[in-house]
Amino acid sequence: MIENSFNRRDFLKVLGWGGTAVALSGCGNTSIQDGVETVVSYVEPPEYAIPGISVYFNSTCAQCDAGCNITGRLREGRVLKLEGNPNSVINHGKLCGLGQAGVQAHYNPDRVREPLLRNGDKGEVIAWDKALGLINEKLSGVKGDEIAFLTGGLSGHVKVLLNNYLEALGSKNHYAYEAVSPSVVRAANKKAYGVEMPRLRLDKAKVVVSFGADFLGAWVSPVNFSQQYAKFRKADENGRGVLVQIESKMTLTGANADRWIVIRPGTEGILALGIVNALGASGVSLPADVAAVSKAYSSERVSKDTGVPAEQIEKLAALLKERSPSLVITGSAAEGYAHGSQNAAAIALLNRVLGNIGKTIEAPANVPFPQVAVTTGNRSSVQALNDSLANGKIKVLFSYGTNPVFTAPTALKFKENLGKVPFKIAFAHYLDETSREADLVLPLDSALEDWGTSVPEYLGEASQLSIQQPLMEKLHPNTKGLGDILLALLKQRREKEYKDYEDFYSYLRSAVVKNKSALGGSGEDDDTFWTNTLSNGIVPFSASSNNLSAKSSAAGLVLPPPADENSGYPLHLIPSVTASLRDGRHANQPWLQESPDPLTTIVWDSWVELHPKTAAKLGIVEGDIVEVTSRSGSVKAQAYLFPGIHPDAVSIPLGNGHVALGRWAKDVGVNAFGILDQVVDKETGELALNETRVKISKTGKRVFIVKDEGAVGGSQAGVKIAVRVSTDDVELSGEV
Amino acid sequence: MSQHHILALFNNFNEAEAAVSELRSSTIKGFNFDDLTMKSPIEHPEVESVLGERSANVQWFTLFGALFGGITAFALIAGSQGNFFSQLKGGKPIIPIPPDLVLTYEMFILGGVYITVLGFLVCAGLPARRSKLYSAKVSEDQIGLLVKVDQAAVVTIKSIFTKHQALEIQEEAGK
Amino acid sequence: MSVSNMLENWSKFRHMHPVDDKPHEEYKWAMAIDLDACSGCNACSVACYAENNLPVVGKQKFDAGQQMHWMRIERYWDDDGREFPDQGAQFMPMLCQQCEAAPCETVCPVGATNHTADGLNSQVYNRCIGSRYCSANCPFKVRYFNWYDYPTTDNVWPAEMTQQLNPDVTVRGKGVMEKCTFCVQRLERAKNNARTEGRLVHDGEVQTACQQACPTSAITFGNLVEPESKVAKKWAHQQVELAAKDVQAKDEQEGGSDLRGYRIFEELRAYPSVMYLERVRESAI
Amino acid sequence: MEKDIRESIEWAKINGDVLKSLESPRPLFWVILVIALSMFGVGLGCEIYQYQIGMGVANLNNPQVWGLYIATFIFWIGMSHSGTLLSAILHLMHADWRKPIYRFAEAMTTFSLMTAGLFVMVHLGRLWQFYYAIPYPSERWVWPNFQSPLLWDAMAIFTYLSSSVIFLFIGMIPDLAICRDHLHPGWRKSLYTVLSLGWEGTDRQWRNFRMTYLTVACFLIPLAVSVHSIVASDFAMSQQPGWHVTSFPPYFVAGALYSGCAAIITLFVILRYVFKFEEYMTLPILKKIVRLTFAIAMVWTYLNAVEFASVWYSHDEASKAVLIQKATGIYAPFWWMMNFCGSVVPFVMMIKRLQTNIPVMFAVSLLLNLGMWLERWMIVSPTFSHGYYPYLWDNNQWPTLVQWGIVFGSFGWFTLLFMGFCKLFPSVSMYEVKEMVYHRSLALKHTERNLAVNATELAEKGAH
Repeated sequence: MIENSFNRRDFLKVLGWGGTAVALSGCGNTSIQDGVETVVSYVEPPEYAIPGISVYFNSTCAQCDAGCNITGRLREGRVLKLEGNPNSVINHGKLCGLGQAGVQAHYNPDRVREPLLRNGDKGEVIAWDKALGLINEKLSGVKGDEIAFLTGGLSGHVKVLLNNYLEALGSKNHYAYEAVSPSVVRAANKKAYGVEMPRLRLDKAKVVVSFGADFLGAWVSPVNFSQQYAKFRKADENGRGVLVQIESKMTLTGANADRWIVIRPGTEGILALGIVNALGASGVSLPADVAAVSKAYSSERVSKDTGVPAEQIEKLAALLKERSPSLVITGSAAEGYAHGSQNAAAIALLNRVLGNIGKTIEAPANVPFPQVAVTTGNRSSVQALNDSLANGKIKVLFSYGTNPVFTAPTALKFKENLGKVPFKIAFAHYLDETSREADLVLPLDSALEDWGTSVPEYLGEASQLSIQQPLMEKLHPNTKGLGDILLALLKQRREKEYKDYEDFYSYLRSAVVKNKSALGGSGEDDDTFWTNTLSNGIVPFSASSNNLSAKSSAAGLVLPPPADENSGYPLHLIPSVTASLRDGRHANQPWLQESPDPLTTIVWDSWVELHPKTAAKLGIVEGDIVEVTSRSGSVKAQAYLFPGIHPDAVSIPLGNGHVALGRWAKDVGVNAFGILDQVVDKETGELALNETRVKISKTGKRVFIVKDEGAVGGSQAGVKIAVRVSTDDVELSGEV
Repeated sequence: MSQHHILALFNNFNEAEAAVSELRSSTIKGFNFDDLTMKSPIEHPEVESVLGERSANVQWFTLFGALFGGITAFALIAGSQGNFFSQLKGGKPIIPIPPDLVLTYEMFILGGVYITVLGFLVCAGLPARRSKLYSAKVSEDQIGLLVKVDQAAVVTIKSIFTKHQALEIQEEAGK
Repeated sequence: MSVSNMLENWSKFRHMHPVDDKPHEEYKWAMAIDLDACSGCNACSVACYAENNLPVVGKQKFDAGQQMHWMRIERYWDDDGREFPDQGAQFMPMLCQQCEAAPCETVCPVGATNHTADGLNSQVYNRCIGSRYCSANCPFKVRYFNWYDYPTTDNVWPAEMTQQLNPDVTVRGKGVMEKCTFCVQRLERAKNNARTEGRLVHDGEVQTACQQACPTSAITFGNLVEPESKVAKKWAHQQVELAAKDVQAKDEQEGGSDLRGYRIFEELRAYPSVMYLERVRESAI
Repeated sequence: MEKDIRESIEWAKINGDVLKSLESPRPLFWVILVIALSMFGVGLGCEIYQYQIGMGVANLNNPQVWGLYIATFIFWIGMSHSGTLLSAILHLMHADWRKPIYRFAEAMTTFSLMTAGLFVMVHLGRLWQFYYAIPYPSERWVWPNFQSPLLWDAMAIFTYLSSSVIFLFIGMIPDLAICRDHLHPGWRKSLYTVLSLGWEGTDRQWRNFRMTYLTVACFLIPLAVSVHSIVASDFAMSQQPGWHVTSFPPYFVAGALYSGCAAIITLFVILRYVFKFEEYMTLPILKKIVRLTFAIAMVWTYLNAVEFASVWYSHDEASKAVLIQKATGIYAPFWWMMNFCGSVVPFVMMIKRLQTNIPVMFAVSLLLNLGMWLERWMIVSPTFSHGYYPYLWDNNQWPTLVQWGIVFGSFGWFTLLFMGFCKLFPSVSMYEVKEMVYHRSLALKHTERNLAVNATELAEKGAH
């Protein structure tokens, strides 16, 4: 390696440790054999593989951005079940339903198995070398800024290779797109606390006030938060924590709140300032700038605007004053408006006033290696990309891990614009709506067959590099890991820098091993360190946590008055992100389709949530097929009368309504993304998910809703089944 | 001395009865009253008064059958339960009395019925080979009297029958 | 010979489980589910599908009420006609309660469902003839019948999906009854390991799939016979007695108890092995 | 009042008439046979389909794990009780009017039991493993669960079926002999020759015959009662609301006799016409059955009321809820229909003129049985749809055509067996009709003589 002509910095960049002090160790030469060992092969069974006895391998869950560490249970070389990795600081051995379903992503019969080249409407199987050659060929003579890469949130060494490849192509167009990411909140947090996602200490808080953050369901890192929640609920020295959820449509978290406060859509910020004001009135000292803003928000006015009773506000303020520390969380419900940033800012003020910053809002551990750190996806990126597509700037488009044709609002005409790109390459697990449009589809290994590293998007107790390793042999011989593909593509460009790495595995190994001293492996020899790394599945970074700045300021905070009643489109559409389906990429995993939605118990379909009052007004009963029409389109779905929603709002879950993807997803339900209006948050330019206004009309059809709950719905009919007790009537102390 | 079978058919029960009672009262050499069999299309309980008590022992079979059925039932059921530990039922002992009694009861009846019927076949001598002399008339509306007598008595018997308006007399020489 | 055996051990055979003395020797598996911790996220249910080879029946059969979720999360609203559910919903993870005096056991004509020595309500698939009497007599309706032959039904376990099936658990065919087993395959494995090491399974050594997945650790599972086990402590602290002769003593005292532990349908005296802890709601807000 | 039967009937004629029924019934017989056959075909088809695909095609589900199969099973069991009633109970009570009609009643017992047996099979999820329910010794010491009411059922039905078959056969031996003696040679004759076991009507045979018949009759009565009590305990022994009722066994027995008698009326009418039995199945006899039926109807009505009352005044909320559900829920139409057919319709039988009006009684008997079938359904299904556990309350489960098809087919199967029997064996007991005629004529002579004597005495008095 010494004779490598390119200098050390480049070398670090190649391996992904660029930008920081790294102590490189001498490079032990690598062999694929090491790699194969961790895959149970039965030609020569390794001694640990005893038929009938399970073996466990650690890896990383790829089902959502939380990146929980998982342990796969193997028998006879087949991965059977995913459990949480007990040593993980993220999920401490726990795993959510979505994560459990990872095996179904792996064994899914609808995966792409061969490289496919478009020929008319059909995809023709071609060989890998041909495919890669074709890419090279298509790229020749294309200017760098005519090449774009569309991905989801990305981190770890795949991201490193990707960026290096882009650089090799001389392109800066990396668009990271996540349809339901909390991007506005991140921006607001950055402003308020100096970090995009501070570490939230629910376990420390006595009161948690969440403005529509579904942290138990689908928000940021649910499993981690759920565990904190359990601690928070325990009647320990802090006493049993109190959860107040403020939102217009009940989320799973809302369903678990001690007090669920329904609020007029979009007025979260106003309520926040109202509470600030009430706090001030109750004797909490307010900083001048805050007081200046909040004084205008008397409980009466706020109650008028938000529809939250004044005494409720007083009560909440009293509780917050009395029980400290508390924690106020801004969630998707609050951010999803044209004034989402202001909402978030106003809510952030509460934490400042209550002095939670530093107590329950802590600095997250930081990632010493920016190259591998997370590139979070957002919604504005796809708009940006869409613009350049629209005016034909892009000649070659790579897409991976995201499905804009499905998730982008139809208003964007993304699909049409995509058509303008001469050559589109999709790295795909399934033929989803986007990869169907591609000219070249490259089949990827499943997350349980592939090598990789990643950095969790939400860093709790510590920052770490999560190792993703194959849990079993490939199911399909002709799929490849994204890393391998990128490596191959890079070799087309930068032969000499990458020639030492026969494949992504060897690349990864040397990358990790070479940096072992910085990764806490100094002293160990390469093989030991690497083996330990693989068996742990986690490489903790030496955690130097970056510090918070409590600089959230009320200066220039203006909140618009509540949205006026729009006669043409009287109702707010609140697309709900469910814990299992999220943005719909996992819709083809039958366990997720068949596990009932926690709040409605509906399966295998989409539905329109209506408050019984609203339904009565419109003469709608459960099971009516209703047409929900926005300015941008309309969908037809079954109506479900749902008490946990504001009467001025309707809600449709996201994730279903695929026209492709696979046998279990195709033609199930409707796609609510489609009818979203292209309204963006003024500050960040993020699509405002809750800004769409709709009207509802009956189609006259009616169906039996397929759901788990029985004829009497959510009633216990006077039978003592699930019992609830008030804190007054129960002795929690001393519980084991 | 060779035996003769004689079957006389009578129009109605009264004539037959009269014939029987005469046969009984008069002592005829070479004729044993027990060799007289009456064949009738329906059952005549009154016949006993003239034929005298003749045995019918079905009821003993019945008694035995019922008891046998019941006892075996309980022994088998409770016994098998005792030998089948895995069949522990929460909230119940391994040998629960009431259910076993129900089955015992059923088997009691089952045994009773079966053995009774067996008894019937034994006592009534069924299935039987068809006897020498038989007339389909018997299963219609006539009463038949079948006697087994010595050569010597044949004439007397016949005369008695004819005296009582026997419609038809069949005779068959046996050995 | 069976009869002599019967007469010799008569008293043993008349022993009434569980109300007579010492119903369990080494193990009594039991559960405690904290409804205040349960967030209704469904992770347990999916974990159960993964662990126990439960078939995904699809929309049409789900509509027909033929779904097979051994662990189902029920969602209840307040019945008092309030406009908004301002104290949230109530979630109830419902699984086979492994009753000590199970109504299902006595009625099975072929003895396919029995009571095991460690207090499980076992279901012998091979023995089941599908009379469905057990389900008919189950107060909780937590028994699930194979109305179709799922292994051969389209899109239940197509192609590679079969490789995910857990080899420790039978794949049930047409016409047999099935239900939650407390992950008996895991229990057996743990017991065997312990036996080879000449000890008892110690607390926490074995987890049920649902318990293992539960992100809020709402499910506690363990051996009730061992007084130091977490589950035994919980039961003890909540003063819930497994085979309470008539009703739980703590419910007798006037004013009721201020403890959270309860069992569903206590009055039917099936003695469930699953204790629930009431969901708590803050009165100050 | 006219006579149950003409004493002056020639015995030979009795033989003749009945034997004719074996050879030349009215053409309607064949029509019925064909219809029955096709009905059975339908049922068979449905069963084969269900066997292949699984019970799911019957649209049973959780909680509705039992459906029409069990309901119809009880119905057929109930139907069987009439035979015993007529042949055993009335026999012990020396009600000789039963003689012309008890034979087909017994046949009905046998065949409806066979039909009921079918439903046990049809209901099983793994029909091919049904033999697990039979207590046969195996090297693994595996036995069925003797605690299960279903097993008691199996046992009771087996006992009942075999006993009634035997009873039917024994009672038929003299008649078989008649057939043997009076039919033209052919397969039938040889069949009867075998079956009649060489019966010749000797005094010895008759003596034991009487004893046996009497004893078996005595056994059959408690047996019949126990059988339906056990069927009742399938429900009463369970824990489910609406089933756990103490008064179920008598209630079921009454219901059983009720539907049985109704069925007898139906078949009485049919046989009377099809086999030209006007001479023997006379209107006065019909009148007697009708009155008997009415009495039983009232008993059933009473027990029905008792059940409702005991549920209503108990504090078992769950059972109460089920009862209310029955009267108001989706099953309400059927439930009210059942009460109407079971308790109101029978009052038609109080009207003297109509008691012997064949079309009316035919219709009534059909209605009664409809009511009784509904009763069974209303016992089974509502409890499932409204059990203890509210989350599992289910109101849109409905039997599919497969279920209905099999129920429908069972009637075909029964008719097939029954009509077949009547064509093959004397469905009127010849020897007993003879006895009836004989004893009645004796009685008649006796009374006439007395009258004569009195007359002369009076005359003498007058002379003085």
